[in-house]
Amino acid sequence: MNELLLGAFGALLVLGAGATILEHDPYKKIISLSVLIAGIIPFIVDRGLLDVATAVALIAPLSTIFILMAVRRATP
Amino acid sequence: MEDITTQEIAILVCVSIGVISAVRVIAERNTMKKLPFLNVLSFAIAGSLALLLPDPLTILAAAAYFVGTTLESNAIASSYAGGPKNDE
Amino acid sequence: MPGDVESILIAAIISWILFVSIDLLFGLPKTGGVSGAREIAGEIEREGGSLHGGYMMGNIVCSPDASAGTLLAACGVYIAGIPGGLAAAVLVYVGNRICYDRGYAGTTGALAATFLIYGFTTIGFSAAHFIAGMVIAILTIQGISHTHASRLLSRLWGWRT
Amino acid sequence: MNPEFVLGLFLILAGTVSVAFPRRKDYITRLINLEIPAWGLLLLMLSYNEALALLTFGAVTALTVFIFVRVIQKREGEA
Repeated sequence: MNELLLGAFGALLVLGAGATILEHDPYKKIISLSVLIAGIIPFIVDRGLLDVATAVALIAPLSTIFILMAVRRATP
Repeated sequence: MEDITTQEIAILVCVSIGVISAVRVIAERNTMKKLPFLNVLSFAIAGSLALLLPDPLTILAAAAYFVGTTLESNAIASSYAGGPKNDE
Repeated sequence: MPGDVESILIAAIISWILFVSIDLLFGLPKTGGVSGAREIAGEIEREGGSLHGGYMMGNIVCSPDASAGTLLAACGVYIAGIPGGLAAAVLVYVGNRICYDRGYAGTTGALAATFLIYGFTTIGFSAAHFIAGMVIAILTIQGISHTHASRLLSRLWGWRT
Repeated sequence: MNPEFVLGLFLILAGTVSVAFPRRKDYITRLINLEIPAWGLLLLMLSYNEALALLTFGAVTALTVFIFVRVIQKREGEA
């Protein structure tokens, strides 16, 4: 991975983290969290850990759906 | 800029579109209209995953990432629209 | 043989035509499949867009359809040739079943794109061109202007019916 | 000092501060912010190439979130 790609994926990561911290609405926070995950997955693939990348990519939506259960209860 | 290979120019296109769509996801104020930009971002990331490391397992990882993020968007949209009770 | 930039643009146009025609053929703009897709369509219509194009954009967001099939088939052909494309079609079918969809549009798109892209690789294109082209094509549908894209898709849907 | 290490440290610091002092002081905001240091720790483990630790940590994070959600629902049901 050269420096340009590294900067791009790092920018996705920092943007997602900042937006997740700064948003107020829970739905917008979850959408920003998924931008953060989009920045993390390429780092795992670049290391060559493809099985880990598959497992993480399938587990991340599960935890989002668990959070959505709480959000739906809190904001009817 | 000496000779750029085809793989490098393709991954540059994918990554730059991903960064642009991420900025637009953050900048959009309407929650439902964020989701199409998020879809563009996941397309760009899935494409750049396949271009980053050409290996037979990479296609499994890219498909898993794409399906996962689509499922996440589906859950967010359905939950925002009022939960699965008025689905069908 | 054209250069890289021209090849990516040509591939973008080809994959745009491919996935839009397959989506129109399977009637994605007819109605929203899940309630989330209907909500997105309603939101796009409230901003001045068109309802049927909004349904199609909502369906693309909420389940892997022909556009996802085209992208993953391009990835599969880039990595492993024809068998990779067929594996991508199977994965798209599984993903469709996960997302409560029947899965015909995505699987058909993946199979059609596999053979089309393999055909184009024999005349000088690379499958990497098609990956970048597909990302550009989905950017023109979902990422530039929702209002104009939904009006365009609605006009195409009006021609089909 | 590879880039994964630096980015992971950044995520852990920013996420921990945001969990401790959230913008809106309710359960949901803290629960969503708690995901950020979890991903930062995953990135930190990635910089040491620990595949098994990554797999286990990813699975346990989802389980932890599920348990937190159940606890929050129980507390709000009582209140």
